[in-house]
Amino acid sequence: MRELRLMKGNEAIAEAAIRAGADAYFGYPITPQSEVLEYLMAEQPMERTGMVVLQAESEIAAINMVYGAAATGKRVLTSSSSPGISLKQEGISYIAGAELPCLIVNVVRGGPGLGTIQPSQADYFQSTKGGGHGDYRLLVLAPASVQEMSDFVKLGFELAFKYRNPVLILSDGVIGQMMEKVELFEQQPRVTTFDPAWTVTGKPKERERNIATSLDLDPYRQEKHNYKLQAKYKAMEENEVRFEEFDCKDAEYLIVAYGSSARISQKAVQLARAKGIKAGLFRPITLFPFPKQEISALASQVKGILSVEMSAGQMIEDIQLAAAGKVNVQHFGRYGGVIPAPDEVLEALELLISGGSK
Amino acid sequence: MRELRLMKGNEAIAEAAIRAGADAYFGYPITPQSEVLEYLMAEQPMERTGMVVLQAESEIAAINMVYGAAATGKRVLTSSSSPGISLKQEGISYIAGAELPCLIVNVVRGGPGLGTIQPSQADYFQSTKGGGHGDYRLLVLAPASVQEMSDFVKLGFELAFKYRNPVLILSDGVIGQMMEKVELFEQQPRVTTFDPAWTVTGKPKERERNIATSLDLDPYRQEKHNYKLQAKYKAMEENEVRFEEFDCKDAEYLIVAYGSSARISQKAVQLARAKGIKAGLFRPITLFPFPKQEISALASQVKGILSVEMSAGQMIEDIQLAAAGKVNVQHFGRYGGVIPAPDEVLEALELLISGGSK
Amino acid sequence: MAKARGAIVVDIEKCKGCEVCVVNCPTNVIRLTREVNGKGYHYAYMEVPEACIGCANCAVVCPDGVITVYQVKE
Amino acid sequence: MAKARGAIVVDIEKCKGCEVCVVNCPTNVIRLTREVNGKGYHYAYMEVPEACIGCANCAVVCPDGVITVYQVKE
Amino acid sequence: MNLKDIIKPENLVYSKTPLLTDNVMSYCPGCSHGTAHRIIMEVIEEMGIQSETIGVAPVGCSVLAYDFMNIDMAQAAHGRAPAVATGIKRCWPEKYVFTYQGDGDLAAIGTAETIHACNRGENIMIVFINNGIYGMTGGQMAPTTLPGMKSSTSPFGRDVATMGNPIKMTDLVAQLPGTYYVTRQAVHKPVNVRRTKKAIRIALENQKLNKGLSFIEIVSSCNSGWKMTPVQANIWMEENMIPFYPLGDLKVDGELVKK
Amino acid sequence: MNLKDIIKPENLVYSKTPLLTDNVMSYCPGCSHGTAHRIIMEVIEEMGIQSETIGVAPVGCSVLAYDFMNIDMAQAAHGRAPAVATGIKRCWPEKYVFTYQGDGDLAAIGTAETIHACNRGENIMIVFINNGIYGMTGGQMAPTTLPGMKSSTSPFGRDVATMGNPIKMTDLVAQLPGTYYVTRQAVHKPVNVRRTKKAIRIALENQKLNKGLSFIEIVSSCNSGWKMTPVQANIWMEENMIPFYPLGDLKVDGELVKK
Amino acid sequence: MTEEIIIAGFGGQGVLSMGKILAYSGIMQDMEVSWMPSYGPEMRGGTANVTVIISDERVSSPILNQFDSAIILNQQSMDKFESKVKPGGVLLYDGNGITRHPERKDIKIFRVDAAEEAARLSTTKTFNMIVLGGFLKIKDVVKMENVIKGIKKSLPERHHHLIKVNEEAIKRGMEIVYPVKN
Amino acid sequence: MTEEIIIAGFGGQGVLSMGKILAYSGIMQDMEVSWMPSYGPEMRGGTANVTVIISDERVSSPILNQFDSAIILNQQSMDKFESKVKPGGVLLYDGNGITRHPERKDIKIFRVDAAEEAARLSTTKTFNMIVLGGFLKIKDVVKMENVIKGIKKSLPERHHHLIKVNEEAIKRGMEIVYPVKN
Ligand SMILES: Cc1ncc(C[n+]2csc(CCOP(=O)(O)OP(=O)(O)O)c2C)c(N)n1
Ligand SMILES: Cc1ncc(C[n+]2csc(CCOP(=O)(O)OP(=O)(O)O)c2C)c(N)n1
Ligand code: SF4
Ligand code: SF4
Ligand code: SF4
Ligand code: SF4
Ligand code: SF4
Ligand code: SF4
Ligand SMILES: [Mg+2]
Ligand SMILES: [Mg+2]
Repeated sequence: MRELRLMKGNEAIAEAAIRAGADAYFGYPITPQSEVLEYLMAEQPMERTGMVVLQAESEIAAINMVYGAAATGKRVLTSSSSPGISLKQEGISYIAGAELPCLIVNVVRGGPGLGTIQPSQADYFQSTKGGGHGDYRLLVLAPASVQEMSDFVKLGFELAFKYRNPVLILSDGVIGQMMEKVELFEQQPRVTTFDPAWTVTGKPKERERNIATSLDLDPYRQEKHNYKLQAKYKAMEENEVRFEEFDCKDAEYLIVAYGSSARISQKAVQLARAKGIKAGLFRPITLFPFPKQEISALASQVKGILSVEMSAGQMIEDIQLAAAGKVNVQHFGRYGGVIPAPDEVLEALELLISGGSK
Repeated sequence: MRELRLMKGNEAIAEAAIRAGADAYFGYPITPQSEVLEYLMAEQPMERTGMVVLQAESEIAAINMVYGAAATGKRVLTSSSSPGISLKQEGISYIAGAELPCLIVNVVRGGPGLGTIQPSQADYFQSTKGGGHGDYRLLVLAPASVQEMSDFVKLGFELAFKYRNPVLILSDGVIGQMMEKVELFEQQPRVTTFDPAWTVTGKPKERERNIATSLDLDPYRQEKHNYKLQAKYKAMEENEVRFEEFDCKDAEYLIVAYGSSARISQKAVQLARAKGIKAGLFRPITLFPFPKQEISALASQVKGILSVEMSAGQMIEDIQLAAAGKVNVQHFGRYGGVIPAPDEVLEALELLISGGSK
Repeated sequence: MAKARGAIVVDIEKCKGCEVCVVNCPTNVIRLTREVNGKGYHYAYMEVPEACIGCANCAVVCPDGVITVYQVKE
Repeated sequence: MAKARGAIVVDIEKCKGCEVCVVNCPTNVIRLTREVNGKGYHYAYMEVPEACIGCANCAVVCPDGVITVYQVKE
Repeated sequence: MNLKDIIKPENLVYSKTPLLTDNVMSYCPGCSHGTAHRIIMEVIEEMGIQSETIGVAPVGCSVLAYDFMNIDMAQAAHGRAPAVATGIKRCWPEKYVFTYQGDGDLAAIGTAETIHACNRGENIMIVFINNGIYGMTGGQMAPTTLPGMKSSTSPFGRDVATMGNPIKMTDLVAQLPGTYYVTRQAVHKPVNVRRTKKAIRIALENQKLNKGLSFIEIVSSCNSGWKMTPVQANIWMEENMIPFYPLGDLKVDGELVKK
Repeated sequence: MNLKDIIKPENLVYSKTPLLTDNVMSYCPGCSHGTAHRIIMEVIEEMGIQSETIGVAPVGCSVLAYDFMNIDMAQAAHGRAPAVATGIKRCWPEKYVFTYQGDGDLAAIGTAETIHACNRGENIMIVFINNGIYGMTGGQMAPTTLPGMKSSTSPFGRDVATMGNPIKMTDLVAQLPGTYYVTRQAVHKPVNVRRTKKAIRIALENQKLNKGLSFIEIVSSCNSGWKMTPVQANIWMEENMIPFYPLGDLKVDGELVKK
Repeated sequence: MTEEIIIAGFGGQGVLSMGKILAYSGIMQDMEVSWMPSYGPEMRGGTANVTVIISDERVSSPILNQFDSAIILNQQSMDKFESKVKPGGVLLYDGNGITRHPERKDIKIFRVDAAEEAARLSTTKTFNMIVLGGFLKIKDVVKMENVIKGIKKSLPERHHHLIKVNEEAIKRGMEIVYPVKN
Repeated sequence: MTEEIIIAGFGGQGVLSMGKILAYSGIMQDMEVSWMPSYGPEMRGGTANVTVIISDERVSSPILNQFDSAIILNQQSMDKFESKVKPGGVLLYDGNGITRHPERKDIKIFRVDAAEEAARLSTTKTFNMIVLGGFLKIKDVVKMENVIKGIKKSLPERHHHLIKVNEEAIKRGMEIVYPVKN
């Protein structure tokens, strides 16, 4: 049965977490994502499914609670916004290093520092290249609708467990605060079996003790562990690239944008097409793994690429790496909390076409 | 008068801080950089120059103490190693956002997570692309010798104040723990004048109050602030690129490496030249701003580039961006705490030359 | 003890009509207006001016610091 | 009260020669050897075995848990 | 006597200190923050130390304190004001340094910084606005939210069994040797405002004499977060908050006050 | 009687619990960590709860505890063990969960996590090894380092005026309503080892009965960090550490012990 | 059909919930919708506005700076949004507190004095429903039955007794809205 | 001239400080030097080794896996480093505790029984200086006078009275070192 609701993106995350059979949520309030925790608290998930929800004393405590729960094989998530996500970087690096599955949601706001509480996409580098220390990657999903806020919670858990890796949902204030129609998926059962190969659930006689750790003081063993991680990231690059195309088939000019920028850019493409410009939109859904091959192919087809981000230009580097010099890649962004309007994007595209740049 | 000493890189940082006229150091122990704090405590800088040294309760407290001292226009530094630097990311983003000058030293160890305490260069992304949230950049200096550990403290403070921006010295366990001959610079006086335009020193009648903040809730003003930051980063790109070349003039194959990898690669170049291979080494000294133009020019000259890093391949992206598809760029790295030996680098170079890859 | 007479001046545009002064006036001098100021707030005024003793209690508790108090000892 | 006789067995290769057992033996049974084990440590042994009462104090305080204790009540 | 005769410069007995700027405070009508701001500025004015004072306000409704307090200020990251103040004070031991922190800030995320600045006895003043809620972010449960009290993250009331007990940070820091003066006050009534102001004065005088850390909790209301009118909120505070967080000095001149 | 007659299986009165692995412990000779590990494992063995117990050890010399304790364990980031344990215990309320933390870990960087886990009354056991120093990183000053005590970051002795006072975390957490059993013990002498073991047993029994948090400080020596022989270190500890950190119960069955 | 609407006024005027009801009504009519508020530090008066899009097709940008219709409830919003109505579009406003009336000639301007009416009826809480009624009279983007369904969906169960009052307010708004000649 | 040396043994044998004195001596002789220790969690026995490079030119890599000379003080280090001496290079070892003696034919092997000697002289602390003496006898990379200067520089002032003892130990080492035929 289709269950339709008008929901905020943040609420969709929360409802989807309950329905995805999450075992626990640990979080700390911060605008513009506090509705996640608020919705959960109001929904009494302990009564609904037995899910634990706890307001932690800080983001650092929250991510380490996630670490603990994840170590036991439970399905666990946290959410925050930019400054809070920065605080979680050590914990995230630990989780990645210890190969624990979990879901982290960042509803990005304008920075740097305390910045503003308005939407932004300036945490792309942090999310995709590793804001924490060491060679690790998060699998990064970038929803562009409230529907995807819901869907990616389910998908995110699946991928997190498939790869035993933290998955980041990189959203922003627009997607978190807007309401749209959502078709909710059905309640999934909570996990009841725990992989005896790694979950820290208490050592029975039959098996060796399990340990969740990212430590190995021996550099050669540590390097081996790192090779294993790299192999995993490679597998993600091979299997998990997700993207969406609009009007790319015959496009002469390409906009690449993710999340809310993609929504805005889609409108810009419509406006451009109305003006006779053969524009297309390529929307990476996974930011890591980045759809490098697809963009590389399009780079051979089009005359110019416009990267539209609510940032000073971060994803553009990945696009340029994919384009490898084949075509001019230009950046358009509003940032610090300002959201570009579709016609501004169109203008930037026209500027690119005319050979100009800002 | 030349003052020569045999010192550890970590000790050189500490001694140089005193001599550079630093007003304060705030830090927390972590291997492999605890000698910085230990050396300072043993040297009694309060007696020597009036410099404050305080062991903070955590890295987070330390970076926020730095924020406070920096807000008043004092010359202040902190040091840590990878996990501790991850914890400082929120604070670093604040300092960058509030445009405060300070020095941060990362003596990198192997990650992710607790990893190992052995040397690594896997924090390149975090350092150069911003491990914290928002669009900000650190000016990143990568010393390759104990001498530079000392010199870059002085240089770092100068640049930090020139741009009102945090400067990061990105070192690693090799440079931190090794001893070399250092020629120490002379004692500099401590600052005694404080720019009335921004330093938070107590509001006298004559001027408006000063505020250290990264907050502006108004997105348009926040965006303006961000434009100003970007302009500053651009100015750094124009004025502050630093690098070193070895045997690059006639090189057919180029190794690009920084920090301790550059030292190891230099030996590899010597070995290669001895074998008749026209190899050269390009060592970026500033990692941000990255010597993009110089590498771009060399990319037109050489037949292949080998990026040597003690990581799974991070700087290689900046090299590829600079090379823009002009030449094959390959990665060689040992990581997780393993240090490559010169002959391994040579092997990797020969593999590149023969057209193979790992 | 000399009796005192007082008066208050409210910065009307800055008053937020919170009523904290009203309940803290020992002589019930203050009320809120029916009209609103530019920000949409009903603001404080002296409904019973002659009762004011200039004790400054209202000003002391006013969160927005918008009350100025005058006093004359009679 | 029945008198007890005891004996200890030290896992020589794991003993680190810390002497904590030595000072905690109520009857001064234990000493460290002059020789060292594979790790370079002088290890504990019963210098005065007949004095051992099997109280297990030594084992209880041994940080490395390398002492096994036997006791016979006479 | 006519009003005109009274309202004359020579009869002025109370007016806003010039150390508060003319900006309209961004607080909700009736919010305790405004009163707390004002009396701090009054004491600084009275002591004539504007040019020697540096304030630190972290995130919370009072993050914009620097728009209202006419002194040099540093805005701190959430919870880190005591560390920021330490950095400042250590470099400028002769200046007056204070932090102004909310309960979410000081008693949740900033617990470690609070405890350690107090324990080190940093020679600063900490003003702690305890309104039992996260005002700025929309009324979530704070570490000091009372048992059973509703908030946006405890919509059915704080359940101590799962959410923990409200924490009495002031009692804790009073135990630490580094604190010299620890008191709990309020600003909802004139008498309380006057007492709190006196406490601030004592704290800053202590700081002048290098006595160590002074810690002033101000039990406050957040009518928006509590979903009450300002007047109701003050009454509710008196009836519920103050019995749980009783007013008075906890430590004076470095000695715990016997109860 | 001959030794051979005594050393027979039937006369065995004490041997290492199988819940300690056969790995040689990485600790320095005479380090308290080993003894503490052993008695925790003994209690778990005696209670028969190996399969229901999850340990959490953060960074510190005991970061490798999982190499020695034959139970499922999670290694935690520096200072965060109480949060990690909270995450585990909330998901597995029927399991026994404990943390094993050093003084640098628990009382410096982890202060907030410690205080809040205690305040929430998480139903776990915290074992707190207070050796007055950062052992693992090479003997730096810890929050619990005694006044005047030398360390690699207080080479002239801890100067409380600039470095702050040693903090008595155990006294602090005893004040919190969420703690049910708080005690301070040692393991340098047989009698102390036996008492500490009893405390651990009480703590785990409490946990079974859902009583809230049990907090066991073990005043310990770090002979390497203190630059003494193990035996000297234990004597120094008895003469200096224990007077400052007196042994005994601080809170039993949720009630503060009167002094 | 795509209708792009901005609703703007003071916090507390029910701007966001009016938008929500409109959006829910769209869903009831099987259309695609988006509702995007401006947001600020919560609990602080000030202005509030929300962009509501109702369309037959999947909504692309939820953020716009040109609108088919603007519903304007205070002067600040008038200053900000009058210029953002597309030529030929609709501007509906409540005259209460408006000191500078709209001046554009290329758009259709309507007025609904809902504040006054709500005060008259002593049901200040229905203010936003009166405005909504006015809007629906001009632009029947959603059918009345779906609006009622939308209200039902957006109100918590315990407030369902208010549906009737709201319905009446909407009808009243439809009656009192009028075009402004300029 | 470039001399690349590895010194390896147990923690506590004075491996690092021997390397430091060697490096300081190099500086005194106006040469370039580097001293790179292996490091682990401190305060934990185990093995210790340090790479010392002394050269006329700026030192490139402080990290090597081939050495001109290896000074080996326990079995583990023998197992690890015997193979890493360059052909024609030097291996110097203390026989104490060595169970498998070096076997390579393409390098020069020397032995200095410094532990025994130090025990005999009841000056166990000079063990590493005896070894150093042995090494300097074989390879005069630095002059004795510079070694003394180097010792002076590396010892804190309050230990300067030990210089004499150390000097004597070095001389003793020079006497007792001997080549091993194999
Ligand atoms: C790292 C981080 N986490 C969360 C936030 C969001 N935040 C801002 S203020 C605040 C709490 C405010 O509560 P309190 O300190 O009690 O101050 P009040 O607003 O009640 O005066 C929070 C959680 C933030 N800005 N930074
Ligand atoms: C974030 C972070 N900061 C610092 C460190 C380095 N570090 C590891 S253990 C430790 C302190 C150890 O002291 P303690 O907790 O007292 O344990 P002990 O070794 O004395 O048993 C420190 C500072 C780290 N691993 N992570
Ligand atoms: S207390 Fe101040 S703001 Fe509140 S109503 Fe009175 S005068 Fe107005
Ligand atoms: S000064 Fe005193 S008497 Fe006069 S209005 Fe204010 S509170 Fe009332
Ligand atoms: S206590 Fe244990 S390790 Fe120490 S000497 Fe005795 S037997 Fe050996
Ligand atoms: S068992 Fe008792 S008597 Fe025997 S050696 Fe051990 S401590 Fe001494
Ligand atoms: S939300 Fe609460 S604390 Fe914040 S300004 Fe409003 S009343 Fe004051
Ligand atoms: S350094 Fe100290 S705490 Fe660590 S193992 Fe050695 S004695 Fe124990
Ligand atoms: Mg609050
Ligand atoms: Mg310790």
